[in-house]
Amino acid sequence: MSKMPRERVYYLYVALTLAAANGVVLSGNLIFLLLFWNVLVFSLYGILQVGKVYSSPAARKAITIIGVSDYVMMLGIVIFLVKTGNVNFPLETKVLFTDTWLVVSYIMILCGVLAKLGAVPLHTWIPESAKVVPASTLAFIPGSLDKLLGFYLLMRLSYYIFDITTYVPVQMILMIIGAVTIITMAIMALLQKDTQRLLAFSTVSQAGYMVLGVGTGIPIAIAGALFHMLNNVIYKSALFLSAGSVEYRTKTTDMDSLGGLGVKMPVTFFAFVIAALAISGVPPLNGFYSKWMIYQGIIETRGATNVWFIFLICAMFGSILTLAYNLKLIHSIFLGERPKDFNKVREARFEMVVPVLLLALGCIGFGIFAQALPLRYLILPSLGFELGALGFWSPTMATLLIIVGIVAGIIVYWFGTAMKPRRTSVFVGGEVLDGEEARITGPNFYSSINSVEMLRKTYDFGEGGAFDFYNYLRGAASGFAALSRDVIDRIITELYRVIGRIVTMVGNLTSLLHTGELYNYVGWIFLGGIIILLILVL
Amino acid sequence: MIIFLSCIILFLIGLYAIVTKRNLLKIVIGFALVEYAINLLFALIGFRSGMLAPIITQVDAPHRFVDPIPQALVLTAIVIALGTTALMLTVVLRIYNRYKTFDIAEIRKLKG
Amino acid sequence: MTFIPLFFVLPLAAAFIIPILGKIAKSLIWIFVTLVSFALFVLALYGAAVTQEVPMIVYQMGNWPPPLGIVMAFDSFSAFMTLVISMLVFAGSVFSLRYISHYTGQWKFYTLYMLITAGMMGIVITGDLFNMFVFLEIAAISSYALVAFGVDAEELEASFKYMVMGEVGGLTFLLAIALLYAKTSTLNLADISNSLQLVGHTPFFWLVLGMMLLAFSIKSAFVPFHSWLPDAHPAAPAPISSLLSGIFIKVLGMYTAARIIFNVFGLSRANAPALFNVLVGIGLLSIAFAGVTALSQKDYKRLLGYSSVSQVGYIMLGFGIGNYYGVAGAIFYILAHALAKGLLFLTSGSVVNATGTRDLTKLAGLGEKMSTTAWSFRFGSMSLIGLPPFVGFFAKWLICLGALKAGFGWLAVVAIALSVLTLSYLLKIENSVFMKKGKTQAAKAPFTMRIAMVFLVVLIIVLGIGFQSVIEFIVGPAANALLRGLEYANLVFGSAAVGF
Amino acid sequence: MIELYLFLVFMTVAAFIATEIKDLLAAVISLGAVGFSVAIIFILVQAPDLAIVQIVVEVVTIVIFVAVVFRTTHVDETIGKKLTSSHVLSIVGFAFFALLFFVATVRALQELPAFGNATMKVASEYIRLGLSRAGGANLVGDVILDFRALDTLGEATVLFTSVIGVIALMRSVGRKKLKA
Amino acid sequence: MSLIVKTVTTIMIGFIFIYGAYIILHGHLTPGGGFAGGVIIAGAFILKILAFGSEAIDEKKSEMGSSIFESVGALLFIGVAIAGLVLAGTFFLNFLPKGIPLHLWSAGIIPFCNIAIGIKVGAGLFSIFLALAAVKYVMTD
Repeated sequence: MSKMPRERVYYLYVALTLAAANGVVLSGNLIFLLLFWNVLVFSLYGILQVGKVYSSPAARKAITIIGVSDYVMMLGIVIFLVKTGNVNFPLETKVLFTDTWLVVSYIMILCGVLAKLGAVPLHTWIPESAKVVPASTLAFIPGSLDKLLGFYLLMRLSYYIFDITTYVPVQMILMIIGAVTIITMAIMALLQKDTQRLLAFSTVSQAGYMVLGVGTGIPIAIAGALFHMLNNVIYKSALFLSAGSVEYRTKTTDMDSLGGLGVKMPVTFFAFVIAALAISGVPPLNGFYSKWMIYQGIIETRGATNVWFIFLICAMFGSILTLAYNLKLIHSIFLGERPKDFNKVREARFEMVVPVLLLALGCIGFGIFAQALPLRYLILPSLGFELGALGFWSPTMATLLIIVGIVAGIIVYWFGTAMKPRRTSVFVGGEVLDGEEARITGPNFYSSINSVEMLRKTYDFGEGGAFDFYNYLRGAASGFAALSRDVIDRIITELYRVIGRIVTMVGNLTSLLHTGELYNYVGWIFLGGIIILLILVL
Repeated sequence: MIIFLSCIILFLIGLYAIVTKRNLLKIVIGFALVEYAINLLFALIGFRSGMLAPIITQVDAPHRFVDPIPQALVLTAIVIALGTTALMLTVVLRIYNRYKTFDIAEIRKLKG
Repeated sequence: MTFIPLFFVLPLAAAFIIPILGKIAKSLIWIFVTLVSFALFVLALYGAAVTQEVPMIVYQMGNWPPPLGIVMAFDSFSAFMTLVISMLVFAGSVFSLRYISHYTGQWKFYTLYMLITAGMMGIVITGDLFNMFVFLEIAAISSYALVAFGVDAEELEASFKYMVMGEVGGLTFLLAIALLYAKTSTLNLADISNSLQLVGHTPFFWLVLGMMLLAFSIKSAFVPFHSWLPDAHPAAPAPISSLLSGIFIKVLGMYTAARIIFNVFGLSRANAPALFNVLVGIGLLSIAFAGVTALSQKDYKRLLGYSSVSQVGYIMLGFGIGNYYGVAGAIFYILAHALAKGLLFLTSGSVVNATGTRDLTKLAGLGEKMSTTAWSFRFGSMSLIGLPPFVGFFAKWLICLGALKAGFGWLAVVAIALSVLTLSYLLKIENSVFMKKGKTQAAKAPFTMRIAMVFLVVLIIVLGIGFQSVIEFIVGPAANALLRGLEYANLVFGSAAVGF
Repeated sequence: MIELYLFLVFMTVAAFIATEIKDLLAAVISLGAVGFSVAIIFILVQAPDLAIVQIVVEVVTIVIFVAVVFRTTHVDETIGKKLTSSHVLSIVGFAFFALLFFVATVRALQELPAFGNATMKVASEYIRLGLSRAGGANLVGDVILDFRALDTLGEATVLFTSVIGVIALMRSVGRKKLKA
Repeated sequence: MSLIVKTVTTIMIGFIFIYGAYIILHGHLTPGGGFAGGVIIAGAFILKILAFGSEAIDEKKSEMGSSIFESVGALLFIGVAIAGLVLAGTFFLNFLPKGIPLHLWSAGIIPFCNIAIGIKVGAGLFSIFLALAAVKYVMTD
């Protein structure tokens, strides 16, 4: 951080963000919440401004998307206020969707929430900013804090103010958004070539699980979503920070040029692997447990909807995709051939390693003791309801089994030669090629997806910004701007200039009245006296 | 009432001097006149026909005095007037020293 | 409650001692004055604490009960005013150490400084009409002398004009006292209030009120009574400008007017709508006229002087609205404007001290060289404009709330729209003095000056953030003390010892 | 009380002369005439304390006035100079104000007790208690130094203030030369 | 000024002074008081300056003396008030015994107040006059 420009301003904004986030969580009233919510927009803008490279466009994009959705949200709150006459949180009775306007208001407020969470289609600011801001910022803002706040408001909105379990269409909307977010963003992540960008898409993809979980309306899934959010904070921070450590040592985030750092940075490697496995939902780590709860919730919705299995498939498939892109990450950063430039790379600095390691240990701990610790002490008390059954999974038992398996695997591995990349000389046309050139880099893992016609097109569209509403918005806005610049703006400018000139002229005139002649001044006093006497006495 | 009005007239004469006169000294004189007018009004207000000055000469005699309060107030007011007049004259003197004139119309470096 | 007379006895005694001290140990004077100001500050805090529990403390001078002797009637409004006065007096005395070292005759300055303090303190705690006049004259005469303290041509001229107009006001007040005495035959405010109830709203009643209003309008410089202020306030040394603009005009004009209208004459919007409409009109006129005039100024301090005229308009607006929120807003505005304008004048002093000029066209690029001054200026002007976390915002907000509650929606809109004027003239200073690139020679402000400015900045921020407590403990009770109206008399007589 | 009216008229005329006469010394002396007639009126309305103070203060005031006139100029050069239009305007404004004020006062004064019938609400208490509780035979002295002693402190302070002010303003140089 | 004026002044000053003192001391019994007496005493000094010119006195010393006297007078007055506070509990309390009515020794603190005011006013007015008399230095800058 120390080399970042405007470091002091950065911390100012961080403090402001934290303050506003506390304000959001502590306010007991939608209006106050909105106030702090808007402060967050500005502090986010400020934080994103402090980038690695020129980051203003990304920041502008973020503030536009979030800002616009905030205005939508504000409108929603106004509608809510008008319809119910109450904006305080602990409503005595929950609001039912009895009125179309209430549904509209719910969806409008949802817009703000989704933009914060980064769910499709309001997610585009996150990968955009991933290009330009440091890893720690990413880990802090879109990675954890915004998820937290978005999820908080989503929960408040869906179960404390409204009750979405009483109205299936809203539930469906949430679930569809969740499922679509999971799948599309995981695919996008799969095809990235930049670690930070990949992780950013991954973040968005994970948000889909939360939305999906909340959308089911089943207690266990909601608890799962909450747990997933907590887990997401842990492992996504670990991933971002270890990616940051790598960047700190190698000065690059491009996966093509990375590789083979596992030996050089063993602790980071370890933490990264743990976190990656956790996010992919490999038992017994925490990600698995929360996803498991969400799956269970989806299964339980089978009474309400006929298409529950689609969501289940989406969720599971998303999980597989997650594993896939994480393998790609692990391979491209830590395994494989090491470029020569990185032979002198050392383990990251102590103070960078420790938090990452702690977070990784957190992944393990929250996974193994999921029922005993986080669920019991954090999740369930905060939700305030009992879970019927905690599923068929006993993490502790499973862990023991898995450890046995792992030990067996290690023993096998130990005797093998897997520790080092196997080196064979590459012959092409009789010439021995340099290893460097023939190196297989991670990003090409899934390049075959690109060759599937439909998927490739989709991806191209995605990269080209076809799913990015911001672009459409900006197009419309710039059209309107052109109009307003030529017509409205000119009128206003002229008006402003004329008014300014008139005021200045009046000012000069009144200033001329102060002639410096005493008798004039005293005369004014008597003028005032005349007025007072006329009004009061006569 | 006519007696009271004469004080008001004196008051207005003082104000008239303050507004219309361009000579600094005349303005100060105007203030002195205004102060006299008010002091006089005070003294006249406290008067009771046929009563004596409020100074006790015999302990047991019936107390038939004019109102002592306005007199006390006028004493204070006179001193205050003296203080203001002295300060004002000092400023007038210094202004003459700086501007070499008593004409208020020429003493107008401050304007706008 | 023996601490009440200390409010003016302390500065008076200090003023009497300083001439002797000035001949023995010159270097001690500043420390002495600062200590006394700080003691006043502590005393005012104590007074504010005491008035939380007792609505009114009556101190009988010489143990004579109210209508006979002079009483000090110390209620929440007085406590509030003493607090604001002592804040500015303390800041000014700290500030003046290095500033006044450019002048000759420093002990005279400090003597007058203590006298003006004593006068203001006396005005706000006295419960006697004539005594109020006497203290008013003490404060006024010392301010005349202080305005001309530099004895340059402009300063003497400003002082003379100020003196002429101020004395017209003072003597009108005295004439009103005389007439009032003739009718009620008493001088105690509470007693007068009782007697006036028997008089009713007759021509006499309105004449006396009109004369007092004329006097106080001159003292607090509303348009069109304002013309002395832009001359006099800039002419004074900066700590004095800060004191004069910050609190002096409010004590001599606002406090007295509010006290007499609400508590003595017992008027409210309900029984005298015409009067309150006049107040609103005067307020609006002041805001607009002086605000516009300030835009065309080229002198740092003169611009601030016009700004003061404009800002007192808001206070009058609040009083004129006349409901709880309006009055509380006006009182809060007294505090906000005192802190902000005091601070702004101190920054002007700092700039003058460093550069020797206050011509806006000659000053440039001081933002980097004098960062404390520049930031103090920014905080002060943000508060004055009315940006949210600072005191100024909450004051304006209360006034607008009052206007809305009283059914004058347009008034709130106009009041807010007119803050654009404040913004533009303060930006003018900001642009030309602190932002513009330039090569004006300047050194950093001396330590004591920075301390004084930072003290006020901290107050602006802290009181702004803690506005709820300020309203609850200081401003609200003060507003209630005014809106109590004629209950004032009962309280004074009730709190005094009956019989003797 | 014919002499009272006489002095009132004399006073008014003297006041008018003081404002209008061209010779400043004469104006100051006319002012003195007003002051002394005020002092005599004080005696007529049974206020000997005031008369004494008025006379001595008048002497001092006139001495100060004369000192100023001697050190500056004897002639009021501004008399007879052409008035600017703004000055005329303010005079007209003042005339209107004076008229209004006069009318208002005439209406208001009718509510006051007539001359010679002071109400004396608090004052009668002073007269009753003065000798026994305050101790002074001079009731005015009792009032200013016991019942309303704070006023006297204030008055002394006003004088002190103006003395300090005069001394402060008579400094020949206000500012020290700035060190270059 | 002529010799006659000077001689008469020299004789009169003492009488004026005594008269002023009388007025001050009998302020609680007869018309007059601290203020009037103080002005008369100041008048004695002023008369001397008028008759002999301002060279007759050491201005620096007189100015210093008069301003110290003024402060002392004011402090005496406020001291009497504070004495009431300290000794009897109320500011400006007339705490001394009242003595026999209509005699010199009566009226508690009032004579002391008169004396304090007399000192203060006499010194104060004298310093005003001195300052104005010093105007010739000022005018020559």
